[in-house]
Order: sequence, then C-alpha cells, then structure tokens
Amino acid sequence: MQSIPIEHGLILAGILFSLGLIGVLTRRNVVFVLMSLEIMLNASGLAFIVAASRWGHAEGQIMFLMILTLAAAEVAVGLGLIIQMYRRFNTVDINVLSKMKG
Amino acid sequence: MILVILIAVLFVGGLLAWASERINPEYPRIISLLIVLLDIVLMFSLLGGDSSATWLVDLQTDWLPRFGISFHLAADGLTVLLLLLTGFLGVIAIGSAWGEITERTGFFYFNLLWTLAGVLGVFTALDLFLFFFFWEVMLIPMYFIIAIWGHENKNYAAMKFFIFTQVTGMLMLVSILMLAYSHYGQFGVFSFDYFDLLKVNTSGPLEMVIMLGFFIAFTTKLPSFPFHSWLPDAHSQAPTAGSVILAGVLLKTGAYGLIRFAVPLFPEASMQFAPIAMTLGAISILYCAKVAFAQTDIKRLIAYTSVSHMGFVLLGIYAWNEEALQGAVMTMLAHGLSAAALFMLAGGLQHRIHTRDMSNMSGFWAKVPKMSAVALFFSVAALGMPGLGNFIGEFLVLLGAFKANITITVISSFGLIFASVYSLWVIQKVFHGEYRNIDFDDSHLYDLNRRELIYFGLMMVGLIWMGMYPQSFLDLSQGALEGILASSQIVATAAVTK
Amino acid sequence: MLDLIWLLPTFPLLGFLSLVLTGGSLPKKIVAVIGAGSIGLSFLVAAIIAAQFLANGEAHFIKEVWVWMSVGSFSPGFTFYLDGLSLVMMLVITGIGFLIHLYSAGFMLDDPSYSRFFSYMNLFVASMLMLVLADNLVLLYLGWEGVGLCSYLLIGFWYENPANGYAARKAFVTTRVGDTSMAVGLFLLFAQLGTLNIQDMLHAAEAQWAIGSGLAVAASLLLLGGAVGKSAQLPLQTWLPDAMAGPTPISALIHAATMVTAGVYLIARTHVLFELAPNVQLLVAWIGLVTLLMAGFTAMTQHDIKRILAYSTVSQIGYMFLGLGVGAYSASIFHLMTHAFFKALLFLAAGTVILSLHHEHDIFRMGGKRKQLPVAFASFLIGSLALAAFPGTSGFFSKDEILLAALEMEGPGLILWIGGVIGAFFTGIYSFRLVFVVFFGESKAHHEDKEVAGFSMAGPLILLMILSVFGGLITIPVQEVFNHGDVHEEHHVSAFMHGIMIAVPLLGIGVSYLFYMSRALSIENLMASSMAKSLHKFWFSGWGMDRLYQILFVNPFLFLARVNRADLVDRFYELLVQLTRIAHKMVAQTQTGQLRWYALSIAAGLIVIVSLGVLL
Amino acid sequence: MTFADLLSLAPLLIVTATAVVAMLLVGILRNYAATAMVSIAGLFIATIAAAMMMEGTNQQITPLLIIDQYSLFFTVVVCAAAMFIAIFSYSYFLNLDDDREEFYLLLVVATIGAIVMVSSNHFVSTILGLETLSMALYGMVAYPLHSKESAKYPLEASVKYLVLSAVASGLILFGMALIYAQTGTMAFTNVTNLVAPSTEGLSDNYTIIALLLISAGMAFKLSLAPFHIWTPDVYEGAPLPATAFLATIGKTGMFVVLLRYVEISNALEFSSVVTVFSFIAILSILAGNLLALLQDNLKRILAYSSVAHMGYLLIAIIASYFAVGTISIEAVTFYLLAYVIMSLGAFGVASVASSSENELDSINDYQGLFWRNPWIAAVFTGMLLSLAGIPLTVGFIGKFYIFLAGVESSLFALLIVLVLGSGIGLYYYLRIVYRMLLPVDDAVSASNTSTHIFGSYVVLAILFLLLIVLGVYPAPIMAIIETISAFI
Repeated sequence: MQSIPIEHGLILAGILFSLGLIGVLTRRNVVFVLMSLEIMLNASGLAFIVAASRWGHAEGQIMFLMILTLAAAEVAVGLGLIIQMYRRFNTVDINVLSKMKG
Repeated sequence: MILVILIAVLFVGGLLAWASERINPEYPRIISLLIVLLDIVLMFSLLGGDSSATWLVDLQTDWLPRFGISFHLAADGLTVLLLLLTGFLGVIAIGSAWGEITERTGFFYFNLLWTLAGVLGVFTALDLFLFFFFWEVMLIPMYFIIAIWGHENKNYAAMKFFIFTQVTGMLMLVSILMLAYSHYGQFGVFSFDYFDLLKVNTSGPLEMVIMLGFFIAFTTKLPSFPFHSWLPDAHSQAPTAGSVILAGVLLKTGAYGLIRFAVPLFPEASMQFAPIAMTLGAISILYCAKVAFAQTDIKRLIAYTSVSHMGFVLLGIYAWNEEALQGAVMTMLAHGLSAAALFMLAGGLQHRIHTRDMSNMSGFWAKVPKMSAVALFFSVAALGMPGLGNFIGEFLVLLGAFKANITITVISSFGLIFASVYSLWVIQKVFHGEYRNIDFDDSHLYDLNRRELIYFGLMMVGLIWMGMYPQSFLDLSQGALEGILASSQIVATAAVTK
Repeated sequence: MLDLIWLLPTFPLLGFLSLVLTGGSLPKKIVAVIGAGSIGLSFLVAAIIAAQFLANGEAHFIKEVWVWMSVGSFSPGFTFYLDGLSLVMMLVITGIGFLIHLYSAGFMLDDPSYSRFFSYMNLFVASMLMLVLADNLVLLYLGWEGVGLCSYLLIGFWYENPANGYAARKAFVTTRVGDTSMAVGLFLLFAQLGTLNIQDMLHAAEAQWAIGSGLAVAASLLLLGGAVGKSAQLPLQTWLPDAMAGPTPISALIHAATMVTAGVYLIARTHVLFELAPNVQLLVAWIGLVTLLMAGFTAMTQHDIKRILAYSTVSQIGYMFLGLGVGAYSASIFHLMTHAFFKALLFLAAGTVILSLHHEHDIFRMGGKRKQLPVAFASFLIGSLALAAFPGTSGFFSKDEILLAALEMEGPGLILWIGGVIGAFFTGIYSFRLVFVVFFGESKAHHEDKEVAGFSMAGPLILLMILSVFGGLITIPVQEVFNHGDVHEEHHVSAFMHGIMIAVPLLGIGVSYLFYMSRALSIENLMASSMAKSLHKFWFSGWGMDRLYQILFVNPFLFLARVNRADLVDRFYELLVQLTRIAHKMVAQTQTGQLRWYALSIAAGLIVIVSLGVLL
Repeated sequence: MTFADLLSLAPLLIVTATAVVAMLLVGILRNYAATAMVSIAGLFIATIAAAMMMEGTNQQITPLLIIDQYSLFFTVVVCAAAMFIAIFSYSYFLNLDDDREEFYLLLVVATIGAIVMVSSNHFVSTILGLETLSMALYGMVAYPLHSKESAKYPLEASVKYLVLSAVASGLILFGMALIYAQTGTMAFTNVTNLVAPSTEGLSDNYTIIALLLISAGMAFKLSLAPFHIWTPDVYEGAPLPATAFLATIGKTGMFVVLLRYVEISNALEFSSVVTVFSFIAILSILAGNLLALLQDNLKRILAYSSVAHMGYLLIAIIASYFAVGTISIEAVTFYLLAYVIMSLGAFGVASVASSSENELDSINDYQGLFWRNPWIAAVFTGMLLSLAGIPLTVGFIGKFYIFLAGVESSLFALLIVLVLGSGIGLYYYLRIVYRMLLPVDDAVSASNTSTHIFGSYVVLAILFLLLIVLGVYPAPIMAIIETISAFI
C-alpha cells in the first residue's frame, strides 16, 4: 500500500488549525469560542500524529494524548469562568467583557 | 585615596544632613556647610603634591573585572582647579539656599551634597565606565532639586533637563562601549581605562561616529546650540542654589569632558570635526546672545547668556592650542563665578519681590544701592571687562582661535558687542530708570544683608584675582593641558597649520 | 623715583576703592579731599617723574610691576612704558584731571550721590593712565575698556532719566564696536608677529612687512577702527553729542580733554604700522578732514550749548586725525594738548553758565550774560579765541602746524589743506556765534542770575585760561618718539599761505559778528528758502547718521530679537514632543478591550511575521 | 531514574510537596496564616536547596529535564520570587470576603510549572511546564472573583487571558509538531540543514514557518508586540500578586525556554528569523514605550513597560547569534534577574499600599507618598529609576549588558531604537516619581486603608538592597552569571 504523503496530513492539520482560529475570531458566544480552541489544539495534535507516522515513533501519539488532557483542562477552567460570567451578566456574549481598554 | 575621601565625605555628609533634619530643621544647612568646608580643606592638600608630575594623585582598584572596569580616580592640575571651583560654589550655593529653602531642608541638602559628590566624581574619574556612572549620578539629585523646590513650571523643566541629558548620555554610553570593544578587538581584553583607550587607534568613519556620541553628550551638557534649549527652563525654574550649581559646575562637566575625553581620544576625527564644532560655538555665542537680549524673564536671560559664554569655551577647545585651551579653562572658572553670582542676584530679587519679569522692574538703584552695585559689577564682568576673569578667558580663547580659524574667530568676536548690549540692557531695565512698583509688593525689597554681602564679596575677589593675576590659575592647569596637547601632538600641529 | 611710576594709577585707584567701599557714607568734604586729592598726588608724582625723566634724558623708561599672564609665548605684563609721548599724555591727564576734579568739588556740591561721582572719576583717571602708560597692547586695551566703562557710568550718572541711560549705552556700545575691531587687530598682530609688546611689535612689523603689504593694511585698519570709535570720528562719531547727557565736568574731562583723544594717542603710538600702510594713513587724513567739516556744519546749527562744544570737539579731533594722516604726529599731539586746555576751559565755563542759569542749555534762551557771569565770559572769550586759532593763542600754533604739514604733503596735500582751512573758517563762525549769542545782546533770560563760582570752580578756570593762551609756547618732548617722518622743523611756506591761514578764522569770527552781533545779516533771510531749511535740518541732525544706523543696525537687531523671543530651537523640540503624544494617541486606539479584536490582532501579527519570514 | 537524579530534582520535588501539604492542610483546617506559612516555608526551603545545589550539579534527568547550573540559577530566582509574592499576597488578601487559602495552592502550582520550564530542554516538558503555569495563573488572575468590590475585572481579565493564551499554546504546539515532523525528535535540537534527500518535500520554509509559529506563541506569552495587546488588560484586571507573578515568574520561565531553544536550534541561522526577531524587538520597544506614555493606571504602565523591556531582552537574544563570546547570554540572564527584582519591587510597593478591596492603581493615588511614607517612596523611586535604567541601580547594569551585547554584534539600528525607547520611557517613569514628590493631597492619602505587614516591608527592604548592591558592585553576580552562561 502506498502511504499518504506527509504534506497532505500537515496541510489538513493546518486547515483545521486555521478553521479553529477563524472560529475564535468570528464567534461571539464564549462556548463556541472554547470549542474553536479545542479544534485548534486538536489540529496541532493531528499534526503530531502525522509527524509521528513519518518517523514511526510513538512519541507523537503520546503527545496527542497529552494535548487532549491539556485541552480538557483548559475547557474545565474555561467553563467555570463562563458560569461566573453568566451569573454576573446573564449572557455569554463575549463582548460584555470589554470594560478595560486604553 | 584622598580623592575617594573627598567624594565619600560628601556622600556621607548628605546622609547626615538628611538624618539631622529629624532633630532640628536648622541642622542640615549647618552640617552641609561644614562638610563642604571640610572638603575644600582636603582639596588643598592636593596642591601640596609635586606639580612636576602631570598626575598629582592616581588611585586604581578593580571594580568589575569581567569587563576590565576599574575604580580609577586621578587628578591633575586641571582637575584640581575644577574641584576647587566646585567646592567654592558648593559653599556659595549653600549660602544662597540658607534663607530661601525653608521646608524639607534635610532632603534638599542631601541632594545638594550628592550632586556635588557626583560632580567631583566626574572630574576625577579616569575609567570611562566610572565616568559615565558619575555623569548620570549627578543628574538625579539635581532632578529632585528642580522638581521639588522649583518654581511654577518645575515639572516640565526638571523633566526636560533629565531627558535631554539622559538620552544624550545613552548615546555616549554606546560610544564608550564601541570604543571599549574596539580596544577588545585590538588587544584582546576589555578595558574602560582612559590610558588604555588612548592607545586604541580607531580611524575613519567609525572614529567619527564614536566621537560624535561623546560630542553630543558633552555639548548638551555644556550646552551649545542646538542642544541648549533645556537650560533656560531648568535655570528659570530651579531654586537659586540649583541654578548656582547648574551654571557654576554642571555646565563645566561638559567642557571638561570635551577637553579630557572627546578630543584626546579621537584626535583625527576631532580635527576633521573642529570647523563644525567651532562654528557651533560661534552660533551659540551670537544666537544665544541675541535670544538673551529678547527675554523678559531675568533668569532666562542669564541662562541664555551662559550658553553664549559657553560658546567661547567650545570655540577655545576646538581651536586646540595652548592659548585657546587656557582661555577655555579660565572662561569656565570665571563664568562659574559670574553666572552663579548673577543667578543669585536674580534669585535674590525673586525672593524679595516674587517675580522674575523684568518689565515690572525699574530704578532699583534708588531702593537697593548695594545690590545694584554688585549687579553692575557682575554684568560688567559678564561683558568681558579687562581686569576681571571673564576677559582673560575670552581674550585668550579668541587669541588662540584666531590662529586656528580666522573667519570663525572674527565672527565670534562680535559676541563681545552683543554681550555689552544685553548686559547693559539688564542694568538699564532693572536698576536704572525711575523707581516704580506698580506690579509687585516691595515690602520685602530690602538691600543685601551681611551674609549675602560676604558671598558676593568672595566672588568679586575671585573674579578680580582671576582678572589681575590669572597666573596662579594658569600655572595649575598648564601642566595638564600641555600633557593633553602633547598626547595629540600631530593634531595640535595640524590645527595650527590649518 | 622713576620706579615709582606705578604710583600714578595707584592713587586714583585707592581713591576709587575707598570711596566705593565706604559706599557714600563719608561727609562730602572728605569725599572731595579723597577724590581730588588722589589725582593731585598723582599729578605731583607725574610732575616729579617728568622732571627727572627729562633731566636724565633717556629715550624711554620701562618698569615692569608684575607679569599679568603668561601662556605659551604670550606674556603681557603690568608694565609701564614712559617716553615723551606718554609723558605728555600723563601730564595732561593728571593736570587737567586735577583741575576738573577741583572744579567738580564745587560743581557737584548739591548732588546726592557725590561720592559715587568721584569714585567713577577716580577710576576713570586710573584707567586712562593705564592706557597711556601701557607698554603692551593688552594693558592698553585694559585702560581702553576701563575708560569706556567709566564714560558709560558717568554719562548715565543721573540714571533716573532713561534718556541718559540710553545715551550712555549708545556711547558704550558704539565704542565697543570699535574696540572689537581693535581686539581683532590685536589677535592678528599676535598671530603674525608673536608679541603684543608695542615696541617689539613695531620693530617686528618693520622687519617683516613690506610697505603696503596686505597684513600691514589689515592690522592698521583694525586699529584705526578702535581709534575712530573712541575718538568719535567717522563713521562712529554719533555717540559723542549724546554723551553730553552726563554732568558737565565729565564732558570736560572725558569727552573733550582726555578719553576721546585716546584714538589719536593710539595711532601716534603705533604710527609705524600706519607708515607701513600708506593708504590707511591717507585714509586717516581723509577721515579727519570729512569729520571736521561735517562736525563744523553741524556745530553751526546746534543751539544746545554743550552739543555745540561736543561737535566742535569732534571737529577738533578731526584736525588731529588730519595731522596724523599727513604724518605730523607731534603737531597732532601738540594740538591734542592745547585742545585739552581750551576745550576743558570752554566746557567748565559752560558748566558755570548752565549751573548759574538753573540747567538752561539753549543758547537762544540766554543772552547778555557778560555782566552777570564775568568769569564764564572771560573763559569763553579766551577759549573761543584759542578754539578759533586766533593768532597768538595756543590753538593757533597747534592748528597751524597741522595745516602746514598738510600743505607740505605732496599729492592730496593741497586739498587737505584747503579743507582744513575751510574747517577753520567754520570754527570761527560757530565758536563766536556761541559767545555773541550767550554773552552779548539783550538778556532773554527770565531771571537775574548770580554766578555760582566758588574758589574751587573759579581757580581751575583761571588756570586753564592761562594755559589756553600761553600753552602754545610749550614745546613737547616727542621728537625722538617720532624721529622719522616728522615735520616739526622749519616750514618753507609762502607768507601768502600764512596770511590765508591767519585770516580765515578771523573771517569766520567776522561773519558770525555780522550775523549774531551787529545783525547786519540776518539768519531769517538765510533760512527763508525751503532748501536752506531742509539743509539746516539735515545738518542739525548730524547729517542723519543716527537715523541711518537706526535703520541699518538697531532696527534689524531688535526685529530679530523680537521675532525669535521664543527660541526657534526650543519650538523644534516642542514639535517632537507633540509628535510623540500624537503617536501615543494613535497606538492607544488599538487597545479596544474587545477580546475578538485582540484575537484578530494576534492572527494578523502571525500572518505578518510568517509572510515576513517566508518571503525574505 | 537513579537516586542522584531524584536528589538533583530536589527543588522541584520540595515545591511539589509543598503544594500537596498545603492542599491537605486546607482540607484539614482552613487557616489562612497556616497555609501561607507552609507555602512560604516550602518555597524558602526550595530556594535554599537550589542555591546549595548550584555547585557542580549538571545532569540530564530523563529526556525531559536538564538540571544544570543555569536552570538551577533560575530555579532560585523563581522560587525566591514566588516566596516574595506569597509574602506580599498575605497582607493583600487578608480582608478578602471569600476563601483565601487556595490562592497559595495556585501560586505554588504555578511555581512548579515555572521550575519545569526553566529546566526543560524538551518539547513535552516545555508544554507541561507552560500549561501548569498557565492553568494556575488563570485561577490566580480570576481569584477575587466573588468578592463584591473588585469583582468586575478579574473575570474579564481571566477570560481574555485564557482564550488568548490557549490560542498561543495552540500556535506553539503546531509549530512543535512541524519541527517534530522535520527532525523526528522532540528534544531541542539543531533544526538547520535538515533537507535530507530521503525526506522529499519538506523545505526550509517548513522549518521557518514552524519556528515562527513557536516564536509567535512564545512572543505572546512574553507579551512582545504585536502579540502584546492582552497584557495591559490582564495586568489591570488581575489582583496585584497575580499580576506580579505573571509579570516576573511567568515571563522568566518563558524567556529561559526561548533562550535555550534559540541557542540549541540555531534558529537564527535563518536570516529571515533574525529579521522577524528584529522586527518584533523594534515594534515592542516603540509600542510599549509609546503606549505607556500618557497612561494613568500604574498597572497598565508597568504592563506596557514590560512590553518594552521584553523588547530590550530580545535584542540580546538576536545579538547572541552574531557574538563570539557568551556576553549576550549573560546579558539576557542578568537583565532577566534585574527585571524580576525591579518589577517585583514595583508591584510589591503597589500591593503593600493596596488591598484586595481597593487597589491603588492610579498614579494619582501615590501623590505625596514621598512625604507620607518616605521609605516606601524611596523604594518605589529606586525601582522606577531602575526600570528607566539609571545608574546606582541594577537596571543600569542590565542596560549596560544589553548595550554591550548590541555593540559587540554591531546591531546599531536596534541600539538607536533602544535609546529612543528609553528616552520616551524616562517620561512616564518620572511622571510617577514626580507624583510622589508633590505635596500631600489629604483626599488621596485618606483613601489608603491597607493593612501593613512587617514581612512585606522586610521583602521590600531586601529587594531594595539587591537593587542597590547589584547596581553598585555587581562583580560577584557577574562572575556567577559568566560561569552559568557557559551551560547554554
């Protein structure tokens, strides 16, 4: 069987990453912003796996697992903050958080 | 060792003065006066050394071995002159602050003494890093003096003073490092020591660039056109003592730097640059004399005249022959006294009638004859009357500069005319004419008291001494200057032939 | 005894110091004693020294008191140089000076700041002596500036009136212009000849410079600049008439007898230089001629008694310059001395008149005063005769010599002579115009005046009268100073020429008689034509020189000063500050506080740096 | 993993143990003082331990951690700083109407992350450390969330920080992945000349992009322009101790990683990377100083100034490529140390003056401080002048180092910018100083209701002492830094 050229994998990861980034930029709902972050992190995880497959290592996949936990932690903290935010402002629109400027 | 003591005494004394305020707000001024007097006494011990040797004292110990930076203090005749001037004006400054500074005296005298300490450091440091160190150290207390005890617009003035000197100082730091690094390139070791760096032979555009770093820093402090614009504000806002130190001593550090470092370290570049430098000097002389004439704020006026006089110093230094250099040194000393005295008079007036605006003043001779006579004396000194110190300086400068560059010298000598114009204008405006006090309350317009008379008397004696028998000063600086000249012998000849 | 020459300036200096340090606390009597006494003492010393010097007949005598400064090859000293020339000068200064001090003791009696006056006077005499006794140009320059300062102080003596202050500043600054050119001359001489000791310098110049060489011309021109400044010659003469704002004794001492002749002294002292530059020397002559004529015209139109005398001074110094120009140095010095006599006399007399008439200056408001002011009248009569070079008076001899010398000079000599003679004619007119208008005719003055002339005032006047008459018989010992190119010995001039020279002044006197005494001719007719009016106006304003300088120099300077009061350079730095503030405002806009905007900025930044990285 | 390895891991282990103990303690009895004591003591012991180990410890423990003198030096710095911050925060949170103990937990955990970072030479450990640090910091930033008075900003700050730094972590991770794809190892290695014939395709541009992604992420954490925008808001919103932690320890850890990675990977071989770094440096210096110029909020001023300072540091990093000696690395090291000292001092003064209820973060609050409380004011002035790089202070020596590094590598364009930036910088530092010199304004001085704790003063004194001593006689520390810099 012929293997997929590494570029394709990386490019896919890149596209995913950009999608995530765009999501962060465009979404006003904090929950979606968090999800977009997830996508970005996983995209880089994917990139690790692709790279690992190139070298036939396990390290890349271990790294992916680590990224998963990491992302989970991020989201945990994030959600906690979102709850506080909802309590205070009764909305999850990110634009309410713009008191500090200048 | 004596040099370290000289500086340490002031640092410690400053702390003492500050601490003593808690006991009694009268103490700081007494303490600091004693401290400075003690310092002067110590200075005289320097004169004891054999004058044959160029360097009277020379002390060197490691400081930051990583970069070959050493704690290197030394003094030659030139240094001693400037040290004595500093000490003398220190006393004068304390005297002028005696009645004027009433609150936070402790901190004031602390700053005053630390400024003096920094200045002494600048005059004695022979390691460029150490020199730069002191160069900056003397600014901070000065900043405080202006910013705390200054007048209506002190924040602006203090800020301007600090930023000007600081930024140009950083340029100098870059130059110092470039020089040190080229020493590293040539000898394989770092050194910031004056004598080591003299050996470095940079040349070409690089040398010019490095030299400019020094030049800008020093001419900003001097100050010279076009870097002078911090001075009028600083002077007009500073308390009298501040102005005295500023005009009398701090400006001289710039000139000292040029004589000691800028030219000897970069002979060729300096010689290529000399015409421009002399032109700047000439411009300062004429331009600032003209601006001075236009001022109505008496302190601003005097400040601009200072710039004008410093122009002569710049001219003399870059003429770079013995007459001109001696003239520059004499001008430094004489201007130190005359400008300080004029600022004290202006400060005295402001203290008495709470205004510096000359358009309100007129005919004070009738009211305060002593003060007027003193003012007359010092403005006459400022316009270069023979028999007083300033004349010796300016005459020698022009005499030497004429050898170096005829055109510029002739143009500069018009400064003598302008000087007479503005000096006599002050006398006319403030002291002559009909006395009237429409715009101010003259209830406190009393004549000079005994203390003031003593200080002015001292300064008068100094100026007359310099004017009638300058030899006693010239002899001191001669050895040093000849040494410096010799160190750039090629250059000196080049200058003469130019 | 000669070694005591340093006492000469010392006495007045001590007088000055003692008066200043006591600060007007002394009673007037003592002040007068100190003030006049110090000068008297130095006159005594001067006389003794003079006698001894002439007795042991050396060419010159040098006394170094101390080395002033010594830098490299430049080492002027406080060194006094005595020879015939400085001898004459020092005697004139101390002698006349003493008389005038004496006079002032009475004249200033009711002035509040009596001691300030005398302190300045003493300082003046001290510096003047420095000037004439200096053996090097730097010391001379010290005296030179010193007298300038004193003249400033004394012109502005009554400081309450701003006009006086203005006149004083004008005098100082104008002369300072000349002084500066002189200073530059000093620099040039030192740079070229390596010394400023007058004698060495002159010898060096003779040795190194060819006649008419550029350097010689430059040097002598620069010195000439100093001379015209001090001696109020073209083009720097405008300050002297205004200088009359000072007390009258000042005008007598400084602005007639001594200081204003310093320029003559300087040129005579350095005449060798001028001989090395013949054109410059000729220029001196021409300056003298033009000045004396212009001043003569102006003097005829003035009606302030002191201004008339002032212009006549200018014109007389013009004669001296003429003499210097044609090489008659001793004649010029001779005229300098006689002029000192009679002009001091005239001024002091004028002082008496003014004082007696309660500070009345306008001669047309006086008249018929010969009864009331006999002493003044006598003085004026004699003084004017001498001034107009009436045969037999001192002025006659001196002026005669100058004119003869001019005549003998080949080339432009004749023209110079004619001009000088015309000048003499005017001299006759204006001097006697003054006498006739003030002392004859009916008294226009409002009050019956008593002449205030105590002994201290009358004494000097009488002495000066004698000197003015017989001063011509003195022979001054300046031969060996000017031993070359001097024309003191016998003149071979036709009696006809002599006749003219004698006749012309008398003619002038006659004319003024017809106009102002007998009224045979009347000014009114003369002034009828508008042409004459404008001409009169023009002359009256001193040929409009003041206006000219106002427009050429003063106004531009004031304008520049005014427009740039705020210092352009400072504005520039202000601009920088403003730019920084604007930049801050702009950058601060980026801090919107919007999270999504922040994220966007990150993305943008990322794109920027990645493209930077990849494309480069 | 031998016992020796464990021994050389001692500081890390001690801090971890501290965290555990503190956690248990909170579980057993809620006592603010006790928790504080425990964590401070733990951090203190860790500091001592690390300091004592510095002699001759140098070993790679697992592929992840390198414990050499360099990392130990910064372990000391980090632990000490953490300890000082802990002391400051005691008085700061004293009156917080909420559970106060957990803050120390977070603080200690964050410190663990920082220690891992300074001693990591492997992607995994870098990420581990970084995320540990960040996670804890989210909490610290948001800590006074429930307290009524100052409840608005912490939340906003925390959310902003979380979202944006997650993006940055994503960038770093993606970059690392690309590097991994190139090199086949996750340890820091040389990334130049990797275009082997066997691996078709992946050109240098991949590497460059990868490096730039990593740099961008790190630049964000270091708040270098143009990734600095979050900084002022987070600084302002967070409680002062958290801000101090973020500004000092957070930055230090990240910068050490950056230094190590740049040095090991020779990233600067790529001229384009040098260009980008120079671009970032210039932008940071100018933007930071300009933004701070007319700012009235103390925390924001410090935030912007930190942007500028990171720019200065970056100059030294760039220089390290051109220089022959280790001077540029020493410059980075010394400047980091100096920066920690002076910002700790500045924030310390602020937090001593403030409390969780009312933070004195407008410079107007400091009017007349010089006459109200001269000692604090003197310390503050010292810190500010040091930040401005005036002699007699450690900040000047730091600047000196940077200048020297720059001159050595003749990066004159950057130096000119540095001079300009410092010139602008003087203005806002002096503005604060001038405020303190003004006569006392009673209305302001009344509002200062903070509870002063002796400990805080001691810390301030220590910091001030360090500031002066290292500024006047830095020779010993210079020697140490010279030796440890050889390990990079």
